[in-house]
Amino acid sequence: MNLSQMQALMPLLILSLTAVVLMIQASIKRDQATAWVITAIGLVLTIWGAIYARDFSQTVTILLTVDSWGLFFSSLMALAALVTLLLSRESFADEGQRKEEYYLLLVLSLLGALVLIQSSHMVSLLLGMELMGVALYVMIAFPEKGELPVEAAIKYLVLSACASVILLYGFALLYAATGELSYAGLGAKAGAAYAQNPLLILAGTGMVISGIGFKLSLVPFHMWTPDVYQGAPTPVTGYLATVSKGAVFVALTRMYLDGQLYQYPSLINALVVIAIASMLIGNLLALQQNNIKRLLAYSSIAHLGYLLVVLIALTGKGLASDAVTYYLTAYVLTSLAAFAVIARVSGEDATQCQISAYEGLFWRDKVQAICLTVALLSLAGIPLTAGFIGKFYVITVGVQSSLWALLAAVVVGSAIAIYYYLRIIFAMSKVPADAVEHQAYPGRVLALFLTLLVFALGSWPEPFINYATGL
Amino acid sequence: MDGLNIPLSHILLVSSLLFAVGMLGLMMRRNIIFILMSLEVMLNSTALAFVAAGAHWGQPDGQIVFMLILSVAAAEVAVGLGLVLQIQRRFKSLDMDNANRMQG
Amino acid sequence: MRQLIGLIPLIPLLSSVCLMLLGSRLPRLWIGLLGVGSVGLAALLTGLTAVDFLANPEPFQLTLWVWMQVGNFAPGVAFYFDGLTLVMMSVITGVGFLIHLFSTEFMEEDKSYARYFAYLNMFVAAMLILVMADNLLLLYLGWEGVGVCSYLLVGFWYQNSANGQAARKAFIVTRIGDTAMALGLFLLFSELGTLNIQALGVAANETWQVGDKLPLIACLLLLAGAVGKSAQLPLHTWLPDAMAGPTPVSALIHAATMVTAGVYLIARTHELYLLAPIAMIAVALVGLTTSLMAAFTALTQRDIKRILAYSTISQIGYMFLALGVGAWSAGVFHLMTHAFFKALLFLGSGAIIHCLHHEHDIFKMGGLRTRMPVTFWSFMIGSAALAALPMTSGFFSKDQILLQAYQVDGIGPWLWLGGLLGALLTAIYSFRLVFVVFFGKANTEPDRDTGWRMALPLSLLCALALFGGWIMLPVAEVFPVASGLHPAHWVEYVSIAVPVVGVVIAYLVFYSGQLPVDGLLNRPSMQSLQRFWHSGWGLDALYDRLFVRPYYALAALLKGEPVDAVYGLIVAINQTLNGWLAEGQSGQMRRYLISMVFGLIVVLAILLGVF
Amino acid sequence: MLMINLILILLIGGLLAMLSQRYGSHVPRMVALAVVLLDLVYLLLALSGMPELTGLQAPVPGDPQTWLMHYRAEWIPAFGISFEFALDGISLLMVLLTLVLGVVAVSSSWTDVNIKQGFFEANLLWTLAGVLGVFMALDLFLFFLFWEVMLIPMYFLIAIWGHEQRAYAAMKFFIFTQASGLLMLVSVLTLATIHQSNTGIWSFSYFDLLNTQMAAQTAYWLMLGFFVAFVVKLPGFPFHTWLPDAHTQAPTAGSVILAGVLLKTGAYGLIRFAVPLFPEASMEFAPIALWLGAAGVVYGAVLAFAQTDFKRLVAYSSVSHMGFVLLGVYAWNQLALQGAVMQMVAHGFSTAALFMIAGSLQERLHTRDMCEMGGLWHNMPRMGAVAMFFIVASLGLPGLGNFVAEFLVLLGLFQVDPWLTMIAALGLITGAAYSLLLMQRSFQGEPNISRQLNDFGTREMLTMALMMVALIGLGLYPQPVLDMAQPVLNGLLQFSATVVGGQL
Repeated sequence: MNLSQMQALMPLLILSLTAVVLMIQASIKRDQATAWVITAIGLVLTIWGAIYARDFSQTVTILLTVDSWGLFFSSLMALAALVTLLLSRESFADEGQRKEEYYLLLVLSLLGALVLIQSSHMVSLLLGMELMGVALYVMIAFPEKGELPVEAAIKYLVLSACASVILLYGFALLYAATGELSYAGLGAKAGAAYAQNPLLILAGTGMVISGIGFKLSLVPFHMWTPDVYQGAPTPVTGYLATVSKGAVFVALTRMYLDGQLYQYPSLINALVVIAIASMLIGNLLALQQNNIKRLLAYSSIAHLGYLLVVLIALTGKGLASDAVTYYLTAYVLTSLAAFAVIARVSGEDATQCQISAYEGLFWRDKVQAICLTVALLSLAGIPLTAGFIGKFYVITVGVQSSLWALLAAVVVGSAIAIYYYLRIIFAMSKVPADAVEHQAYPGRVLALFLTLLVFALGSWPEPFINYATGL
Repeated sequence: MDGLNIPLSHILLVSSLLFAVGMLGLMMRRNIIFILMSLEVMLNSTALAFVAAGAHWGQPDGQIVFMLILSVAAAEVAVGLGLVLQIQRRFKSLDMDNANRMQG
Repeated sequence: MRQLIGLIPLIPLLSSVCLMLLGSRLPRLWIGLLGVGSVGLAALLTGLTAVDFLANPEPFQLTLWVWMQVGNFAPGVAFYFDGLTLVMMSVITGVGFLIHLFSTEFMEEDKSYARYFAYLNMFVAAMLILVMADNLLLLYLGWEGVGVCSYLLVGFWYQNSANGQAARKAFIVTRIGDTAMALGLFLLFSELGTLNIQALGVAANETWQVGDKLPLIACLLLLAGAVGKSAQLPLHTWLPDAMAGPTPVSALIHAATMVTAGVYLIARTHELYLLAPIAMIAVALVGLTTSLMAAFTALTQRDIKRILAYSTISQIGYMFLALGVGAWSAGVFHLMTHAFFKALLFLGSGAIIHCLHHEHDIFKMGGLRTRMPVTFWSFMIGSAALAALPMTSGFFSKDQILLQAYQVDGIGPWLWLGGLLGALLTAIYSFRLVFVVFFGKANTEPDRDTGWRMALPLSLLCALALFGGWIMLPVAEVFPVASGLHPAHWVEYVSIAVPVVGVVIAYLVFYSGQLPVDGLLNRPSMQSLQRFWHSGWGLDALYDRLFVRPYYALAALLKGEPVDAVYGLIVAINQTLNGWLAEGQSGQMRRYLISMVFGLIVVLAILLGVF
Repeated sequence: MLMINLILILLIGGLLAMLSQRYGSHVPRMVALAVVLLDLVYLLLALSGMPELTGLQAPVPGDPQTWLMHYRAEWIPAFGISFEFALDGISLLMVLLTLVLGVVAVSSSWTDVNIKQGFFEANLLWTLAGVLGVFMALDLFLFFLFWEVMLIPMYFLIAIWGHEQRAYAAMKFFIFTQASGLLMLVSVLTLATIHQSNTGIWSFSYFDLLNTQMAAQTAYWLMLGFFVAFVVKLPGFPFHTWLPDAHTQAPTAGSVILAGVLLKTGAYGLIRFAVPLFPEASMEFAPIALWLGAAGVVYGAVLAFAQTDFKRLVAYSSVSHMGFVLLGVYAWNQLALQGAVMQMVAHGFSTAALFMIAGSLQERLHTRDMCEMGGLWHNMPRMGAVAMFFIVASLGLPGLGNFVAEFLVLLGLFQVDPWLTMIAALGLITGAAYSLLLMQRSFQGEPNISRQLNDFGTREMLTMALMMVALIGLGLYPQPVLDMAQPVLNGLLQFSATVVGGQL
C-alpha cells in the first residue's frame, strides 16, 4: 500500500476520518451544531478529495478500482449527501438535541456508497452495500415519534437483507463455478466455466441481478419502494433515491462490463423483461397516486427502467456508457431538486405530502414552485431540462442497438408519466378562491441552485457531455 | 482426509435447501423475530456455499467471505433487534401483518 | 366609355359599403338617395354603354387585375361585354332601379332602413359581376355573392326565426347546386386548362366531339348549379319559402334577376351544351316538368306571394325549355319580359300587402279594383302578360318558345303540348288571382292607396310589360341563329288561342261562377290531389325525410364524439390497471417478499431458458 | 441573428410583462402589446431592408444559401446539434401571421383576464416565441425543442385562465401533443442515427438530413412518426378530439393563438418535414392521408352542426377547415399546396375572429350555450354584422380568403382524385349548414329586449377591422401571399420529383 494508492483513496480516507472525528466529538461534548459543521466540512473535503484523486487513478488492491468515472460519481454522491445534510438541519428541528448519530450514520452510509462505486470485487461490493444499507436503516427509523418511520425501516431491513442474501448466494454460485471473486477474473473465466457448467453461471448471474434489482427497485422487486419513500424522513428519502440507487447502479455497470455479463443472451432477455415491466408498471402505479413521496417512488421505478435500457445496450466504452453517466447525473440532480422542495413544503408532516397540499404553491412561494415544476418537467423529459437530454440519450442508444420493444415501452411509459407529473403542476398552478397569503419556505437558495444545475445541464449540455466522454 | 471428499454439488444442494427453507420461513412467518431468524438461516446457507466453493478451489477466499458474512449478519440483526424494540413499543405487537400503515 | 363599365358594379358596391359603415348615422332621406341613386347611376351608365355598344356592336373585354395566378391557372377580375351582357345589365339596373325606388316607400317604417339598402345595393353589385364576368370563377363569385345577399334579405326580419329558417334553406339548397357547379369548374379547368368563357368555347370545340362524355358531365354539373339557383326541379323548394323576405326583394331577387342567373349561365356556356345534346334534352325536360309542376301548385295556393313564387318557377321552366330546344335568344327574351311583368306583379302584390297591413291570403282580399286602381291596372296588365295574351310582352316570348319547341325533331310536338298545357294553367291561375283579389266583395279595407314612389315604378313597369315585346335583343351574334322555317299555321293559332281559353275558364270559375267546380273539387280524390299540389308535390316532405332528418339524426348520433370514446377506453384501461397494481401495494411485507421470490423465479426461469 | 432577436424580444418581453404586474394590473397588457408590435415592426423594418425579398428567389430545399435568411451556430457539437434558423417564403408567411395574430390575441384578452394578468401576458408572449421558433428552426433537435416547449405556456394559459373544465382540457391537450411528440422524437433520433451510420458524422440539420438513404420500410415508419405528431397538432381526423375541449376551455386569447397559429405548426411541419424528408414513403402514404383529410372535412362539419356551445362549434369548424390543409398537402401539386398555404393564413384570421367574438359573448352573457342566445343582433348590431362577415368568410364566400384556399385545394385535388374531391366538396355544403346555424342561433331569432349589452367598442372594432381587411385582401388579391409561397413550393415539388420521379 504505497502513497499514491493512499492518495487514490483520498475520498474514502477523508470520510472515514470525518466519521472518527464525529465519534470523538460526540464522546467529548454532545453538540449537534458542531457535529453538523464537522460533517459539512467532511463532505466538502470529500468532494475535493474526489477531484484530487483523479490524478492517481489506479486499481488499489484487488478490491477497488479508482478511476475518474468512479470518482466523478463519488463527488456527485458526496454532493447529494451534502444536500441531504442541508435539508436535514431543518427537518428534525423538533427532534430534540440527539442528532449527532444521524450525521455519523450519514457519513458512514456515504462511505459505503463510495466503496460500492469503486468496488471491483464481490467482497468490496458486499461491504459497501451493507455499510450503506445498515446505516440507512437507522437513518430511516431516526424520527422518534410516528409509526411510519419504524415500519418503513423494518420493511426495508428485512427485504433488503433478503435481497443481499440472494445476491450473496448468486456470488457463491459464481464463485463455485469459476473460483473467482473479482469481476475481471469472473469475466475472464466465466466463458470457459459456462461451457462446462452453464447452470451455475446462469443461476448465479440471475440471483445477482435479482439482488441488485431489489436495490434499484426494479419490477418485480420494487414493492418496498413506496412504503420506504413515504415512511422515511424526506431528506433520507432523497438520499435513498439518489445515493443508494445511484451507487448501486454504478456498481452494477462495473460488474456488467468487467464481468462481461453482456455476453449471455438469456441474461439480456431477463433484463429486457425487467426493464419493460419497470417502465410500464412503475408509471402505471404512479398514475393516480396522491402522496407525492409515493408518487416519486413509483416514478423512480420507471426511471431505473429507462436506465436499464441503456445498460442493456452497454458493451463497453461508447455512447452507451456516456448515456449511463449522463442519465444518472441528470436523475440524481433532478431528484435532489425535487426533494429539496418537498422537504421544505411537506416537512415531516404526513398530511402535507398529499398533492392537495401543493395547491396554489405558485402564488404562495414562486421560487419553490418553479423549482419543483422544472424538476418535474425534467423527470417527464421535457426539453431544456436535464431529463430531456437523458431521454435523448436513452432513445438514441436504444435506436443504435435497435431495441425497438424497449423503445416502445419508453414511449408508452413517458406518455403515461406526463399525466401524473402534470397533476402536480396543475395543483400548484391552481388559483385559490380566497386571497393568497404569501408563505415563504426556507432553503430557496439550495432548491434554486439545484434547479439551475438541472436547467443548465439540459440547455447547455455540451461541456458536461465532453466531460463525461472524457471519463 | 481423502476419506470424505464430498462433491461440491452435494454441498451446494444442501445449502440451496437451507436457502429455500429460510426463504419459506421468511414468507410464512408473521412474527418479526422468526423472520429475522429465517434471514440468519439464509445467510448461513450462503456462508456454507462459499466455504464449500472455497474448499473446492482450494482458496482461502471462501472462508474470508464466510467471516464477512458473519459480521454482516451480526450488523443486520443488531439493527433489526433495535427496530424490534421500537416496533413492540409503537405497534404493541410483533406481528408484521399488522404493520401495514402505508398502502396504495 | 367602355372602360367605364368597371364602374357599373363598383358604384352600388361602394354605396352599400358606405351604408354599412355609417348607415345608422345617416338621415333616412340620405340613405334613400344613396341607395336608389347608386343604382340609378349604374342604370344611367348602362344606358350610355348600350348606346355606345349598339352604335358598333363589337364585344369587348376589360381586365382590371389578375385575381390569382398559380401556374397556368390565372383567372382575372375581368369583364366581358356583349349583347347578352347588355340585356342582363339593363334588366338588372333598370328593373333594379325601379324596385329600389319602390322600396323607399315600402320600407319607410322599417327601423333598419339602411341595412336594407346596403344589402340590396350589394345584391345589385354582385348580380352585375355575375353577368359581366369573363371567366367562370369570377362568375362564381357573383353567383355566391347574390346567394349570400338573397340569404341576408330573405332573413332580413331576423326577429322572426321562421324567416331565418327560410333564409338558411334558400342558401343551403342553392349551395348544393353551387357545389356541383364548382365541380364542373374543376372538371373544365383540368380538361381544358382555362376558365375564361370565350376560351372555353374555343377549346371545347377543339378538344371534344359532339356527344362526348366529358362535355356531357360538365354540362350536367353546370346544369345542377343552374337548377339550384333558378329553383328548378329538384332544387326548387327554397323559392316559395324565400317569400319570407320583403316583397320588393322578392320582386328583384326572386323574380327578375337572381333566379334567372341559371338561364344566363346556360345561355352563356351554350357552346358547351351544343357539344352535349343529351344535356340539352335534360335541360328541356327539367324546364318542362318544372313549369307544369309549379303551374299546378300555383293553382291551389292561397298566399298571394306563394302563387307568384310558383308562377316564377314555372316561367323559368319555360326559359329552360327554350334553352333546351336551342331557342337561346327566345329564352333570354322571355327572361327579360318575365323580369318586367313578374316584377310588376310582385310590386303590385307588395302594394296590396303594404296597404292591407300585411295580409297575404287572397281569399281575405277582394274588391280592391275600385279602392286601389293603380295596383289593379298594373295587376291586370301583369297577369295578361304572364298569361301571354296576344300583343303583351309575354305573348311574343312565350310564343317563340313554343314554336321552336315544336320544331325539335322527335320529341318536339310533345314538348309543345306540354308547353301549351302550362300556358293554359298559367292563364287560369293568374286570372284566378286577379278575379279573386280585385273583384267580388271586399273583405278587408286598405288604409290607403299607393303613394307616388310606388305608383311610378308600377306604371313604368306596366309600360314595359305591355310593349316590352317589341324590343329587339342585340344578341344576334351571341347565339347561333335558330332555324328560320315556320311550322304549320294551325300550330301558331293554337298557341295563341290556348291562353285566351284559360282566361275564359278562370272567368267562368272564379268570377261569374257559371262553371260550378266546387262539387268536383270537394271529391275526396280531388281534395287529396289538391293537397298534393298545394304541398308542392310533396317534395318538401320527401327531402325532409330523405336528407334533413337523417342529417340531424347523424349529427345527434355523432355529437357524443365516438372517436373520443376510443381514447376514453385507453384511459379507462390505464386506470383499471393502476387500480389493480395499487391493490397489490397492500403494505404487508410478506406480499412484497412473495413478489420478490416470484421475480427471482421468473428471472431464473428466463435465464435457464424455460421460456 | 434577426431571427433569434425576434424570439428573444418575445421571451424578454414576457418577463417584463410579468414583472410589470406590480405597477398595476392593467400595465402588463400594454407591455405585451408594445412587445408584440415592437417585434412586428422590427421584422418589417428588417425585411424592407432586403431588396431580394420580392420574389424571394428560388430556395432550394437542400441548400440554405438560397434561402432568404440562414443562421447557424454550434450548440451541442457532440451530436452535431446547432442553433440553425432559416427563413423562406412559407416560414416568413407563418411568422408574419403569428405576430399579427399575436397583436389580435393581446387585444382580445384586454379586459377579460382578471387574475395574474402579468403571468398571463407572459405565457402569451412565450407561446408566441415558441411558435416563432417552430417556424424558423431548421435543426430538427431545435425544432423539436420549440415544438415541445411552446406547449408549456399554452398549458398554463388553459389550466389557469380557462373555463369550467380547464383541468381536463389542458391535460388532454398536453398529453395528446406530448405523446405524439415522443413518436416524432424517436423518428428524429432514428433519422439522425441513420445519417450518422451512413456518413459517420452526427447532424440534426434539415439540410443534411434531406435525402438520407434508408430502407423503404424504415422510411415509412419514420414518416409515420412525424405524420402523427403533425396531424395531432393539425388536427386531423381521428386525432382531433383534444381540440374541441382545448378550444372550448381556453381563454379567448388562448383560443385565438391555438386556432390561429398553433394548428398551423402542424400543417407547416407536414409541408416542411414530413413530406420532403421521406418523399417515397409519403407518396406511398398519400392516399391514406387524403382519405383522412376528406374524413376530417366532413366529420368536422357534421359535428360542428351538432354543437350547441358556440366555441365548440367553431372548434369543430377548425377540424373541418384543417382537413382541407391535409388534402392540399398530400395532393402535393402546385394548386393544392398553394391552397393549403392560403388556408393556413385565411383560417388563421377567420377562426381567430370567431373565437374573439365567442370570447366577447362569454364576457357579456357569461355563457357559451347558444340556446341561451338569440336575437343578439338587436342588442349588438355591430357585433352581429362582424360575426356575419366572418361566418360567411368561414363558409367560403368568394372574394374572401378562405374561398381562394378551399377552391385551390379542391382544384388541385381534382387533378389527383376526382371522387375524393366530390366527398371533400360536401364540406362546402355542410359548412354552410353549420355556419348559418351558428348565426341563426346566436344573433338572429327572437331578441331578448330586456338584455342590456354593450356593443363592440373601438378597440374590438379596430381589431376586427384589421382581420376583415386581411381576409378581403386575401380574397381579392391573394397574389402577394401566393408569390411568397410559390418559389418554395416549386422547390419542394422539384425536389420530391427528382427523388421519387414524379407526382406524389
